Amino acid sequence: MKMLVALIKPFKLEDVKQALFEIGCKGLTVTEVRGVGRQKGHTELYRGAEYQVDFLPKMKIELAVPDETVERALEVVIAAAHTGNIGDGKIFVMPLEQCVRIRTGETDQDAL
Amino acid sequence: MKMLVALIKPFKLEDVKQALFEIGCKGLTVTEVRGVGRQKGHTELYRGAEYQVDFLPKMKIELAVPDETVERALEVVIAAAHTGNIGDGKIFVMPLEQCVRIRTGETDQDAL
Amino acid sequence: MKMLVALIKPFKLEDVKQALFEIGCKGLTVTEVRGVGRQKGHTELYRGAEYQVDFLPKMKIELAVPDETVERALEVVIAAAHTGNIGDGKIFVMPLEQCVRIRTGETDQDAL
Amino acid sequence: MEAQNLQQLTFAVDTFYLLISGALVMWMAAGFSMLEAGLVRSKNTTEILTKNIVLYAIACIVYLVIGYKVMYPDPSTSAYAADANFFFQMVFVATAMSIVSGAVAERMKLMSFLLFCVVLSAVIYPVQGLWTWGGGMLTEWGFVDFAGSSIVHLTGASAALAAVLLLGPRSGKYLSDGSINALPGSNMPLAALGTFILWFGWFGFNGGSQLALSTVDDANAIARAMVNTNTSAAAGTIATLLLTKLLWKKADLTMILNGALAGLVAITAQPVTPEPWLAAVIGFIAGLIVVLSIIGLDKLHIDDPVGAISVHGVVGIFGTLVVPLSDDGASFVIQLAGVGTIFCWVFFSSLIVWAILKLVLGIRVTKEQEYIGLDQVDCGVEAYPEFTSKKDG
Amino acid sequence: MEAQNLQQLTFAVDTFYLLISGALVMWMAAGFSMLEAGLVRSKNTTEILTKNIVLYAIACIVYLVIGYKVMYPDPSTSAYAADANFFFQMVFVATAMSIVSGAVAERMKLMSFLLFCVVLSAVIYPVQGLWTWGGGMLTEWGFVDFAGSSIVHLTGASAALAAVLLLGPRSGKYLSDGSINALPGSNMPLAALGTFILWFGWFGFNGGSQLALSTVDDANAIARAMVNTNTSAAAGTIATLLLTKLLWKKADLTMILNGALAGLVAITAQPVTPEPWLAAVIGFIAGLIVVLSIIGLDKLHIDDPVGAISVHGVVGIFGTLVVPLSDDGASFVIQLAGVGTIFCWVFFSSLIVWAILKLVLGIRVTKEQEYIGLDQVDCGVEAYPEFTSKKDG
Amino acid sequence: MEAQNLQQLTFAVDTFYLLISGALVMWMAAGFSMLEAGLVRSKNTTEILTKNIVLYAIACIVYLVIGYKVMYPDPSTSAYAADANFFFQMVFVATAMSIVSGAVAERMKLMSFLLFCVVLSAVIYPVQGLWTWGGGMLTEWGFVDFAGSSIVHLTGASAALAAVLLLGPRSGKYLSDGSINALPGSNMPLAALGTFILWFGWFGFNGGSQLALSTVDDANAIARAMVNTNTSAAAGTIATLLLTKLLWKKADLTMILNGALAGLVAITAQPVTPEPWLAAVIGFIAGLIVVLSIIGLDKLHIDDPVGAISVHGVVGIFGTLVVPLSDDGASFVIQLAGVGTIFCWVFFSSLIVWAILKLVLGIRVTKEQEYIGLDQVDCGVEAYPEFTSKKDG
Ligand SMILES: Nc1ncnc2c1ncn2[C@@H]1O[C@H](COP(=O)(O)OP(=O)(O)O)[C@@H](O)[C@H]1O
Ligand SMILES: Nc1ncnc2c1ncn2[C@@H]1O[C@H](COP(=O)(O)OP(=O)(O)O)[C@@H](O)[C@H]1O
Ligand SMILES: Nc1ncnc2c1ncn2[C@@H]1O[C@H](COP(=O)(O)OP(=O)(O)O)[C@@H](O)[C@H]1O
Repeated sequence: MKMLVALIKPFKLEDVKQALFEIGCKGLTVTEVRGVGRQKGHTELYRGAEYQVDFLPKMKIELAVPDETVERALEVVIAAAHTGNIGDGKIFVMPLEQCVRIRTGETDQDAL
Repeated sequence: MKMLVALIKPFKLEDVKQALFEIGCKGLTVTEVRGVGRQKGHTELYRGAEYQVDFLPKMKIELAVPDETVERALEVVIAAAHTGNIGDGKIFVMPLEQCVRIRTGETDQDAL
Repeated sequence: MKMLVALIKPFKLEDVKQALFEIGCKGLTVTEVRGVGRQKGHTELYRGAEYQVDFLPKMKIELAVPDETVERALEVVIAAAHTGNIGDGKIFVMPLEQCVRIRTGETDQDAL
Repeated sequence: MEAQNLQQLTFAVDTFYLLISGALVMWMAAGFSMLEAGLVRSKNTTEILTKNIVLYAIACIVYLVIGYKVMYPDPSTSAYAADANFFFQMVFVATAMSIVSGAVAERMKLMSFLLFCVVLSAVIYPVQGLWTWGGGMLTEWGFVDFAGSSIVHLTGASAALAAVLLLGPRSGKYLSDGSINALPGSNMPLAALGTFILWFGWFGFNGGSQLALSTVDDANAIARAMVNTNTSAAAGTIATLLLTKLLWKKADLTMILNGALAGLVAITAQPVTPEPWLAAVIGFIAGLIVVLSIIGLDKLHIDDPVGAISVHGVVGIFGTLVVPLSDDGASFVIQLAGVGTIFCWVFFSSLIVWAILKLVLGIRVTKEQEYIGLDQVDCGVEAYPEFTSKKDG
Repeated sequence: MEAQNLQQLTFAVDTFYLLISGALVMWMAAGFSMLEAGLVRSKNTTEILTKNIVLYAIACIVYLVIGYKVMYPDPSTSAYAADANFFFQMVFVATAMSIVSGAVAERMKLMSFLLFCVVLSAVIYPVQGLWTWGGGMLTEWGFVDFAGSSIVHLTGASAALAAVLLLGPRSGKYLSDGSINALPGSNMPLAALGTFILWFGWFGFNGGSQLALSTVDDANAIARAMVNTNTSAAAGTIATLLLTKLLWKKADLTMILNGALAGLVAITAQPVTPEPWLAAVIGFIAGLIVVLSIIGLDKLHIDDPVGAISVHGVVGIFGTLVVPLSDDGASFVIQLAGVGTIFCWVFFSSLIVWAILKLVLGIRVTKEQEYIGLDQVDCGVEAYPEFTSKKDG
Repeated sequence: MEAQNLQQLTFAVDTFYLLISGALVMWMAAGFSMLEAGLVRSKNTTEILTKNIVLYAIACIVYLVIGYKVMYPDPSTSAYAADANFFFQMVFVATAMSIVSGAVAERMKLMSFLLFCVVLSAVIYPVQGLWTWGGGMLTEWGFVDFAGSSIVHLTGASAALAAVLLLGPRSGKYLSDGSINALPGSNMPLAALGTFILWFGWFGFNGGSQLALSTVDDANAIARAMVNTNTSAAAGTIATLLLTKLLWKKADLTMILNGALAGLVAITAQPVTPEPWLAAVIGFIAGLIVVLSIIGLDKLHIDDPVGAISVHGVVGIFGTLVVPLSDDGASFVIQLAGVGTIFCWVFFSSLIVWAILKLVLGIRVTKEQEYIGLDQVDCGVEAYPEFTSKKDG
């Protein structure tokens, strides 16, 4: 199994979720995060003073998938989260050794 | 070492923390997240219009443990977070290669 | 590649970001979390009743780096986040198998 | 000497009464601001606050320079200070304009809105005000609108309706399958506070509209107006509570607040002649109407984030039409004619102004700006910069 | 002719004075709403706002239909408009009921609360009101309660106490080892705003209770009442500041707000006869009492999220008992008897009503509902839907 | 008999007028609280609320015990209740002190601030008040300050300036390279609400300062004062809107709120004699001045989180100096002399008091305390304990 961690533009969340559920994903977890990267922040004004906003709001999606689904999941996330602008985000794939479902005690694939 | 990532019902946080400290864990990190999975969201009403709440509030616990404690930790988290209802959550186990304690520079086991 | 996960004192965020960008990191992701560990919480008073604050605010930095940068990144994070007090935080290093940049489809090193 | 002192004191008391009433109506501007700030999403909160304070300012200045003269070509007030009369009349314009700002919230360009505000205060409102309160044709017909269910509230709502029709709904409000999506307001305590402010201020709105205090009859009329105002609002509140409980098994606070306001609007056309029990009945029905109207307009995909068109328009009409129930001087037909006349004038003249603004400047922000929120687009100041948002990402 | 005009003007002035005072007391409903909305957790905020606006509405309607007739079987007011008298009396009932809503916050079923509100406004409050202000037995004894330290405030607090005893504490408030756990209020600016509103409205509450303005003596009495009201509140504020600093080295804002209110409640029984310095002393002691009372009730595991029982009950008693210090017409024994009588009537009649409600409908939400919060359970509307919560998960 | 009744009624009416006006000014304390609570960061919100309610309490008590006697050694008021006069004068002191609290926000020690408040209310304010309103030297010179552009507002601002100079800016406000960093206020609806409250309360502030209502002339003067007050505020609002749009292409709400207040402050020195159009011009210019002043002070690294020094000080001076434009009884030179005298007295006496406080107790919290926020340090109560913070970590 793998853990996919995707950082996307917040307003794409709904699309990405939709797309993942269509290919059979059954669950995922979302966190509001702030990111800094190639997409530059902007300056804002408050009472005449400028201030720099470096960190931009992003959504982090964490998604555990069986190995065979990884490729497919990457594809649909890329498709759904893509706008073509800088700051579209990244997907990280990390190894996932074990998974347990708390309610049933099922493990691994069955637990997803 | 492993990194345990548990997604649980928010009101179980205190119990899980308690349980983990009883078996000798010394630290953990908690994030508020929103999850979607087999537990269905619900519809809410606002001024007569329905709206769908898909994402449910969950707590994410991140816990770095030495290899020998993984089993025990899984057990107590399952026991403490269990309510028997859908949406009780999952625990993911991921490999953790290295750990450093910022204050002392200690590494690995000692740093936990 | 590795995924570095650092838990630091919130007010050190700016310094750590600065330090990482100086050694060539191009992006990172930040989440507000609450941590419990060796640093003890404190009791607060509200209308004469005490209550225990166990969870302390921390910042979690997630940073994907190529293998050769790991050492250097650890060093500068430690240097920048260090105050010498308990609760300075930890850095976890986890394996990162793959990385994709959503906008361009670039992968791995190029995607960071 | 005595007699003269008494006359002076009478003059002073009537002036003071009007000034206090006017100050209470000014305070309603705060009520609209808080109500609307509570019922929009947080990303549009600074903008709606800006809109509300600036519209009040514009209404005051424009009415001073132009509107007052249009509405009262010959204001002969020897019984109290002329300035007090102006003051009391002026704050009513702002109320009418405040109604518009809620209905067009979360998608209209700030500057276009403010330009409309100039026209409404200078021309649209005063012209129809002249017809009744200025002693014009509606007064001659025998049209009765004591404190402005139509002249103020329906006017505001008609201008709002014209705007909403040209503006369209907020994106995301009506889904492609025609279903209605809720976009919940961000701050309920503010919405409740706004309603309480309006309720309180309404004692000046209706109580002050007697325009004189110094005789037993006047004093009794004012006291009755205040009791009825309060009673109607209370009944509207209870009606909405019961209806939302019945419909949805929940006490929907936002509807209940609209119910209280509906009670206030409905009794405004004639708060003096009804017995309190009749005021309660009128308020109760107003509370029922407002819920059904809000649901109905939503079905028609007329998007009004705060319910202003229902509260001030639909209920304003209702309130004007029931005047003959207690006031022998009024007739249903004339009331209907008055309502129709005011609606037509305000709606169509507003439609033209909005249309011109749409052509020349545009009245709606872009889709992306709407997504980001008007606070960043028009004000550059976030309403709650330190609080993390759960919604919209 | 002159004489008649003067009489008319006097009538008008007294009427206006009562109406303005009444409007200020109505505005206190907003104060209670904001105070309570600030001191509960965010998951119960919409519900407490709903409760507050609806209880005001119910109190108005029920008092109109029943309560007023019970309390004043024969209201002969020829000196000012009868409606003004009713208006002023009516808003007092709502105040009494607002006190209850704070004490039972975060765990009571909305509909049971509202049903109790009907009974209190129809019977419980008016019956004891009749005894004093209606010219009944307490007046005959010589009991003095100028503006209602006991008649309004102790009444509210006694009904609240009965409710809290049957209801039990919020879950999580008292831990299994008997220790007290704080459940901090979610919005301090609202709590402060509520207190300021109450302070401001209290000028109508105490100032209006003279019931007539038009002579030099009346005017002097009202002016003194307002100075003393303000002074006592100020002294209560300072007392709490000093005491909390002493006890905990912190200036606990929530206590300071309670201290200001304690000063207001304490002086309400007799704001006219004390010299301002005595008002300051009374307010100061009230501020000390309220802190100790809140701590004490907490030790007894009587859970009152906003401190209503201490502020309005304990301090209400104190205020009533110190009347003889400045008012020669009052005696300590009679005051004590009056307080006892009112408390017994309200407490036991309320206890019975609450007990019946508990049997028939239940008065407390389930544990799970309490965890989720009353906003979802009873209202279906979140107070701050866009803000992430740190607490309770 | 008739004559005597008329006299009594006149006394009563004038008393009531002063009391209502005073109550409205008291309500301004809530306005300052909300404005300041909205413009500071959330970690300092509870503390600023605490400061505001306690400073009001202290000002009341200290002025009662000492200040009033200093300022009016011989208050002979037979035309209305003596207590009403005291009440109206008292609330003005609190206003002056409220101005200080905003300017020193987010870094000053609570207890040092409150000790200063004692001295200002007992000595600094009353001494200069005596010079003009108490019938002292400035009155003899012919200095005109109707409702206190200088006596109240400049006084508050001068004391604030002295404090800010000794205190230094908030850490993080000015960066090492000299550039200015914004520290945005946390809650815009509160800031807007506070401004509306102040605007509303100002009708009591300026309207009440005529001190008598009961003749035609008085009534006319009051009505004019209220119209001008409103007009000037409206013009200030519009001026700031236009200027911020021009400078930054955004409608900066916080500046617009300051603009409204600038309009109010500017007209306060003489709201009776100008024609409304002149009031509009004065307000408009005040709105421009306040923006430039805020930017200018920021360039000088004088850190004033809410703009109090600009709004009340710079604009207070402007308002005092333009009195001769409409008031033939005033001369520019005397106005200048009056302003200078008041500024010097208040600034230097305050500087000495702050310096002593700095030596003895310290006036500034430590850097770490500032980072954590004054709420934890001085109050132990978080303002919004359930909401996650995005900023400052
Ligand atoms: N090395 C990294 N480690 C962790 N997160 C990163 C890293 N680089 C970028 N991110 C995250 O991805 C987001 C988008 O990256 P950015 O470089 O701005 O644009 P793009 O996605 O077009 O490359 C950032 O806001 C940040 O949250
Ligand atoms: N594949 C997944 N990847 C990441 N998180 C998941 C995944 N599946 C479920 N979750 C998380 O676990 C929570 C509970 O899962 P859910 O399927 O609703 O119930 P259950 O725990 O009973 O299986 C979800 O709300 C989500 O946060
Ligand atoms: N075993 C662990 N797993 C995950 N996070 C941890 C663990 N131990 C500590 N942390 C995180 O690191 C933070 C600091 O740890 P703590 O033990 O308090 O101090 P120190 O960094 O000085 O060792 C904690 O607040 C928590 O967020």
